[in-house]
Amino acid sequence: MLVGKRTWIFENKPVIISTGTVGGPFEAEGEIADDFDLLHADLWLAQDSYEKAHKILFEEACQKALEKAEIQKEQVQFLLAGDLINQITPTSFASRTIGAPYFGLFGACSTSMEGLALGAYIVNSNGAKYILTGASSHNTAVEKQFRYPTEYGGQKPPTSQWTVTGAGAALLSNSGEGPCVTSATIGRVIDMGMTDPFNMGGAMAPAAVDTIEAHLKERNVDPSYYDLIVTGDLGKIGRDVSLDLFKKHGTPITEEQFQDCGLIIYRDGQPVLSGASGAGCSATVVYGHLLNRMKKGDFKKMLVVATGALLSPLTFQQNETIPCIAHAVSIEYGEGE
Amino acid sequence: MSNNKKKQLTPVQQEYQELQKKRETKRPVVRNCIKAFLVGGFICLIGQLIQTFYIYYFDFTDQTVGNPTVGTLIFIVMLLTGFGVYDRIAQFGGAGSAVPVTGFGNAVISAAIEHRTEGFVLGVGGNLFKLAGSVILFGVFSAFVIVLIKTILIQWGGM
Amino acid sequence: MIFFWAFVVGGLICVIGQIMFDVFKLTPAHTLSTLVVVGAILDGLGLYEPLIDFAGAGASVPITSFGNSLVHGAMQEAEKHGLIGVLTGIFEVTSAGISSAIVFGMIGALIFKPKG
Amino acid sequence: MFSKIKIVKTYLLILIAIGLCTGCNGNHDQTSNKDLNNSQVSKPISQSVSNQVTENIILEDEISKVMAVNTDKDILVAIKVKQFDRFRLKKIENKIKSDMEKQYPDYSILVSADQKMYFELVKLDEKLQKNTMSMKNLQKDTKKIKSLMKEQS
Repeated sequence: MLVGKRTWIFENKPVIISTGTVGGPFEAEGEIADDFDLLHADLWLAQDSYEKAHKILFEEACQKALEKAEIQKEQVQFLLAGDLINQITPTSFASRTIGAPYFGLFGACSTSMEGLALGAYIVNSNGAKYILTGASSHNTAVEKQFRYPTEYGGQKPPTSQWTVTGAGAALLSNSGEGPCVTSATIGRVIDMGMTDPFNMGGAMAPAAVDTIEAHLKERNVDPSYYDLIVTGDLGKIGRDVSLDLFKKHGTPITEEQFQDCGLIIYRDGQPVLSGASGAGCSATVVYGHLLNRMKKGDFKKMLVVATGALLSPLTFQQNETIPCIAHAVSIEYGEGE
Repeated sequence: MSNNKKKQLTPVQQEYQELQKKRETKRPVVRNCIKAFLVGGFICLIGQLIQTFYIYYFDFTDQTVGNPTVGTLIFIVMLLTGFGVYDRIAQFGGAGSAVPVTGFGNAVISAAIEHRTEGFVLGVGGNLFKLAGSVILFGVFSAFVIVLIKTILIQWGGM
Repeated sequence: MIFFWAFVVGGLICVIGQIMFDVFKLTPAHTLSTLVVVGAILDGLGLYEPLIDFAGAGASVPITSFGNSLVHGAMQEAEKHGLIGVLTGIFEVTSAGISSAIVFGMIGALIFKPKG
Repeated sequence: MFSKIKIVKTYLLILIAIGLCTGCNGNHDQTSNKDLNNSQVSKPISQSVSNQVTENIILEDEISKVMAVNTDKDILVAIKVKQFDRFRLKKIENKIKSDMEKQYPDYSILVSADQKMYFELVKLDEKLQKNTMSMKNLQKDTKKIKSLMKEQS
């Protein structure tokens, strides 16, 4: 049901019945390594290219999610997923293996919540019984495309972020045990004229703030309704700027309540500069760490706001600015059941 | 150019950028410069050592020693790039490792290694000068213009 | 003595590069292209060769010397063959840097994989 | 696939190593062994001219070290220029050369601040002092040095 201009309320409460998360060697050293279903010690995943490794990451995340729910892949009605690589080939190639009807999504690093929102909408309106959704990224495959060759010596400024090697997938169903998807707000493309591709957090913060404020307004709830409002990959700078913006707009969101996946995934001392980023960042942290905590009862309601910077190396070279987007999905557990 | 860009921004965008700037982690320019000085100086020192070595033990003079020195440095860089060390040095040294000829070598070799998966002809061949090509282009073109002017001045200006 | 000055002059040229990175926010490609052009201009004015005499590898290892030797090669040929030499002489002196980068690039691609 | 790459890898490394060793060592050995055979030398070769040259040049402000060797036709002079005068290296070389040409019109003169020249002349000088050198060999060596210095990069 649509409320306001761009918020869906899912009155049938689609359930996330299982999730799968896969990470790389760098994530294995991180803060939330225990929350991954599978960790790889080899960045290549025994493949002969990073792009193939990327594909395997997503395949494995989907398999894990299906295994845990004891669902066969033939039972999945739709697969909604995407990544950052040109023409989202890793995801499409992984879908070839899975074989389910497939929607390829591109929302840069906001793909995880774009998929979850659409999936929840389809399940909510009885369009499907089982939907698999997810997102993935691979550090070196993404670096190769968006930045420089991995072995090239380019100094990264302190504003830059570290692309996560990881994939997260969630299986949505109209019935079952697990956290429910209760609402979603679709983001607008916001462009504040930022041009520095090494400062994504600063560029994406306004999009996150815009979506969060629209969500609260249209759903007509106070920020304190949520135990946790978590952004995808704003990093340190983007989070600070967002808090400034909330203060300026008079939105009462507290610092403890406002977290960022890009700051959760790695340990202090890992050389990630401003934090983590990538489509796999919000997917792995939300579907792994945060849902685990939710099931443990650490908190009951959270709003996940995945943020994406919709640039390409080409647009950057043509001196275009960086348009950004953010999609918000609320996940609730343990009430009303 | 940056002024031009500023003019096209809407007031909202300008206001946001001001706000964002306050939170943006500043680049530690002085510290980076000191690191660049040390790393760059060290690479040149190694270059000088190699140069003196070649002059002393082989038949090279100050005039001719440049080629083998550059060749040796680039060989060393190939190893450092291949073993994944040079990008670490670069994160520390910044321009200190990019400006010496070793940075040029690293740009070529890293592109070659990276695009190997696309095959030797289209991948390695097509991308070898992806990063270093602009250096060659502008070096050659500016040299052409400068020498052209100089030659014309000498020939017709009677300099 | 020459070792000391090689270190200092080489280091200072890199500091100029770092300032172009950090203060003017140029990409590495823009910075290096600019430095090459500067090297070529300095040699056109006859200023780069004395710097090499002074600092040895401190001036000949940074990429600026690439511009310098491009001009040098072209100039030598131009003196011998006139205007046509400008074209034919450009790579006369610099072939080492480019050819060794190509050769070692190929060898690197044969033996190494990107480590990430 | 992997084992093939490894084999190629080792072959390449060996090839490179061999190439580096042979390519460079060849020249080196030839030059140093030659003199040992012809060590039956009779009388010392007069170096009075070069001694005189050395004394004169060292008086110049910009010069820190001089090494000179002469035959009956050639004078070879290697100079070391003080660090801050190295900016004017070419001018200093030319000045000393033209001064000497006036002073010793009968000789062909080579003046250079090149490090290689200095190293070579030091070696020659040692041999001359030990008196293990014939005129023929000296001429051969000077000829070699002269051609080396003519080479451009």
